[in-house]
Amino acid sequence: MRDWDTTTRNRDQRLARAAPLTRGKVVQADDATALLEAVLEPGDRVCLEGNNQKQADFLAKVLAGLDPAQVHDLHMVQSVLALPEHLDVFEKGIASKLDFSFSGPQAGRLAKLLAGGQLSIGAIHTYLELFGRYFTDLTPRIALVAAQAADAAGNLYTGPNTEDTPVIVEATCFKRGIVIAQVNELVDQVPRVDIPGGWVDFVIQSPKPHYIEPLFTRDPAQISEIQVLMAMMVIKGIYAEYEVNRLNHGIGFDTAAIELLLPTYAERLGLRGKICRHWALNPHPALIPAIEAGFVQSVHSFGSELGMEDYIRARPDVFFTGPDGSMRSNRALCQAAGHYACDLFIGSTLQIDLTGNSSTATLGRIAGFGGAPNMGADARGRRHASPTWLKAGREARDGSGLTPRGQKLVVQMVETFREHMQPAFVEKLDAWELAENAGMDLPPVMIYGEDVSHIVTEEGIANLLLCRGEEEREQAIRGVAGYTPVGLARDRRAVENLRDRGIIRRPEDLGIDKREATRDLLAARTVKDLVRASGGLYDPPKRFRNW
Amino acid sequence: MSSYYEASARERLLGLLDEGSFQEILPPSARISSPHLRQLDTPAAFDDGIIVGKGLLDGKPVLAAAQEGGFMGGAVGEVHGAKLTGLLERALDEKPAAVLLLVESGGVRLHEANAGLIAVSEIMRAILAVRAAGIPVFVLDGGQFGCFGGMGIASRLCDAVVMSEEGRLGLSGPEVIETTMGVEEFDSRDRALVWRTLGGKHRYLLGEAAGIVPDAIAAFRDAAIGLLRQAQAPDLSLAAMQAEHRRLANRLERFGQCRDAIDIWRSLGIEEPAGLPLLEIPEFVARTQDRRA
Amino acid sequence: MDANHLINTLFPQGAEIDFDGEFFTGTGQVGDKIVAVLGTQGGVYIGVELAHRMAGIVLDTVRNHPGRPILLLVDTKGQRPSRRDELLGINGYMAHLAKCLDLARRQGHRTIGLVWSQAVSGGFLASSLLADECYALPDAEVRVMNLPAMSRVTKIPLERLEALSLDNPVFAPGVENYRRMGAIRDFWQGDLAACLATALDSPTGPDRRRAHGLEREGRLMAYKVAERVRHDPV
Amino acid sequence: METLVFDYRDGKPVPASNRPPALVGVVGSGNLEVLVEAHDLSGAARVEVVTAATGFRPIWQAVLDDFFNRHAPSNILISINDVGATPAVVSLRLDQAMEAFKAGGAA
Repeated sequence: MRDWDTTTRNRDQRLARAAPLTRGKVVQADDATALLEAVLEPGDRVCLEGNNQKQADFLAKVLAGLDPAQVHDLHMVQSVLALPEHLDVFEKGIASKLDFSFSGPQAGRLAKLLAGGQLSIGAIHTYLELFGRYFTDLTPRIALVAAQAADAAGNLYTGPNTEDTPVIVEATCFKRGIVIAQVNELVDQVPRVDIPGGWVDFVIQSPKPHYIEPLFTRDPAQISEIQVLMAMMVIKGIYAEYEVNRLNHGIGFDTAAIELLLPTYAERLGLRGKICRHWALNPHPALIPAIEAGFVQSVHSFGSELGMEDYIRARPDVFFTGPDGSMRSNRALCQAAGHYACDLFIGSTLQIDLTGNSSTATLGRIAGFGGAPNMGADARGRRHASPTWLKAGREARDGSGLTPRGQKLVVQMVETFREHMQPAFVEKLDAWELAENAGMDLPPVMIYGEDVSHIVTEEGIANLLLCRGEEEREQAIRGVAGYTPVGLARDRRAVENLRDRGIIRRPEDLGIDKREATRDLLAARTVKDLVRASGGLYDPPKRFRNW
Repeated sequence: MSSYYEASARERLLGLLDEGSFQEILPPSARISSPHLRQLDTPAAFDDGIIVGKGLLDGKPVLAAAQEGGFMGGAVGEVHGAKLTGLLERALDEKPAAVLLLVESGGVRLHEANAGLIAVSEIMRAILAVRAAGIPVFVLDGGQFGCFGGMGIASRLCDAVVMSEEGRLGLSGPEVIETTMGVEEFDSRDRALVWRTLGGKHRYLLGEAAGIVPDAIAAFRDAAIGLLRQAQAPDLSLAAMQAEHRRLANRLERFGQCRDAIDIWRSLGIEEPAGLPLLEIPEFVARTQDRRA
Repeated sequence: MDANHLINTLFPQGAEIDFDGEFFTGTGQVGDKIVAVLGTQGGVYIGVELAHRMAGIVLDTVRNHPGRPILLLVDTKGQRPSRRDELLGINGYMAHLAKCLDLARRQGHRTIGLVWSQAVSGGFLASSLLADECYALPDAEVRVMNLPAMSRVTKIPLERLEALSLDNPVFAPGVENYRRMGAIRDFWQGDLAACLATALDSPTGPDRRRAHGLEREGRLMAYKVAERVRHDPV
Repeated sequence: METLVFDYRDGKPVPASNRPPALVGVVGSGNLEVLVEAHDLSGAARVEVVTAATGFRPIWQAVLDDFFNRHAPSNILISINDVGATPAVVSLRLDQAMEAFKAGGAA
């Protein structure tokens, strides 16, 4: 007769091996190595919680310190590679296969390890795809997660950075895997239960609180007058015209400038209450002035942001907070909101080609995707309508005879040249060469041109929705590509024609006086201004202070 | 309100002096720039990063100089230093009501390190000569790069230093200390630590800065006018030096064991010292009244 | 040369010097003159305590021995790079030392600096460079920063700096560079006692270093630029 | 470092050719200083660029062509010290410098 509970019995064997190390669910930090040795088996699929911000750093160190003779050929399935230990496990021969989403800080080293044959990559996913695979064919056997606090029963309080924890634990626990949590503190009663104790097998108090990266703090002092100009164009030429109310912003200085112009420039245009009311967004400190000015009605977040805790607690009408007052931020749900519920995504990129494909890939680095491709893609499964979505859909289909439907606004916002005179517009993305060097199936395109609705540069806005045909689209892109080789190679007459038709719009076409584009227009020019705007509730990390 | 911190040296100077009164000496069009930078394939500036000239403050004639931190961190090279020394010596001839130094400098410019070091020494001698001639020299320090190295010493040779909280004043910059002594000695990325060690508020409480103002050109102007109205002939007598000597001895005795600025503020008897960095300037001044070293 | 040997050589008629670790002070006899001596050895870092102590010696000399010449024999690798010194306002202590030396000068004390071992950056600024004149032994070292460190900070290739420094005195370490640029009045060699006696008898005046830098073709701009700023009509 | 010189003819005279020079910008990373001076060039205009970023002459040419299409000044010398500013920043500074020059020199 076929055995239907091999995973359960295997789980029981692992737990039995670990039993001597624990009374109840609590394991001492000193026994963490022994615990992992007891529960891990070669070839296991392991999820080591690596988020954008919160890191299971203690468990990462312990895992990376294991003896590869005992534990080897692990298959790591985790969304972010942030810490050196996330790659040490491959270098030491503890793990050999990897499925992931984003590897920003470790991208260069990852490329080297791959080239050296020290790991194989299953696939590079977006967050939602990887989470989806947790529930299909990449379910973790062992999950190593991080939380703020636990009680003796194993109930976890994640703290405001909930991030991936619920998804990882749910996938692991309900497929008879083992969940181990590192926590900053053991308490009698957790402030709220983010993960029920019944889903957690072991908790370890880590010697140091887990590391959190302040990833979404942009110092307004570094916003340039060019970025102010571009933000003015976005507000007047896109947000106002499409009445954008449900949106997601990227994390760059360009979009921070938009956030900081809402209480000043957008207010002057009479747009309060008309745009930017609902956000899928990490709690950006740069959004504080807009919240205080009454622009923002709700913000749901992928994760929290260091220093924003007290401010969030004091603004429960805006943020999603628990009965304890702190934020809950579930990345999977916010990604779903970003993809399906938002009418607009706007973000920056490194390179855009002539069809509007954009990529942040650079040679020698395998950085992955994170969530941007899901945010920055038309949700073709969407059915509910909104004025923004309908208008974009009309513009894209008008006169084409296609079945009417709506479309998401996907805006790419770039200066034509980056630092060191690197052009943002190119004939061919570096992604092609990277794909070839790294043996990828496809070039790592972040946002496909067919999804892009607008490109904004300091030279103007190109509305790709209105373009008819490849030729027109190419000239529209060249027409805002400034003095880059791509821009200089424009057909001047075609571009002027596009301008006459409103497909390309310069600042002056939008009624924007460039001389007005100064930093004085920013609602906050320093991090301290943000603290002031928050009424002293925002407590920025020390690296962002100059007081 | 126009930020002093964000403004260029030229904007600061024009905003500080009475409107329309500033006359520049050796302006950019004179093209007196550094020959040494060119030789090292490094871009030069037409004014070598310092603007010098004369103007009026509160209707009184002053000589003024402003260092541009955006150009090589305001560092002193041969020409830059000679312009400042020349201006100070001009004061000996013109006898203005005061000399104003809008400092912003990382110290000596390494590309011309020897010329820069000697130039700072000449600036120091010239400052003391001007003061000995009865002309006060006032320093304003609120730029992004702070005031370090030789200019940090030179600033303290003057009659008074006015700072904003954002301004910094010291000798070795945090990056230099971190590089030579290690990150345990001074973590230059810990900006809160950097500012409470070197920033305007601590300098004010320590008595290194005579005044502290909010970050606005107008606030610096008001402070400079205040100094000018109350100005007395500089006192460089033995008695004055002995008084300063006792004051500095006292500082070593009282605070020599302190590990952090907050310890010093606590020993000054200031309540909730850890909260000082968050206070706006008027509130800060009120809270620390009569508590300064 | 160590400090003892130096003092014996400078003061064959005798000197009374108290050594306290790296710091020393006392007097020496030159002809019929008594000279106050103030110095350090071992290439010390100058921190707040040392700067304060040196300033105290200068003040004592001014108060108790009007007109007595002061000889600075400071051997320093620069200001002490520490958080504590910055916390206490080391630049203020350095400035105080400078002001005291300037006071002595104005009160008629000859002040003479002799770089006999090494002089670096801020330590040099607040001591010997503030004297009426600064002299050096030919094998002494003067610098702001060595070339490898300078190359790292400025991102200019070391080979480039080394090549340029062969005939350009403007940035490379070296006592001869400082002589050419006017900061070192002269080298003392041979009979150091005679050198000291001559220096003590030479006339003093305003800061002439720029003029010397021009004459010696080490600093071609400083003199002219300062003169123009001082005298150009506006 | 590279020095580039551009000459333009057929500009319009800028009123009152004895205006004081105007300077805007700072010689810092990603930035530049632009000095505008009245200069008798027999009706021509000249731009002298010293730049730390080498190999961008065609881009300078295009940026300056557009600038002259906008302003068409004559008898003017424009001197630039550049530390790798992007064309957007260069165009902005050029416009600011012309404005300051026409306003009488103050930056």
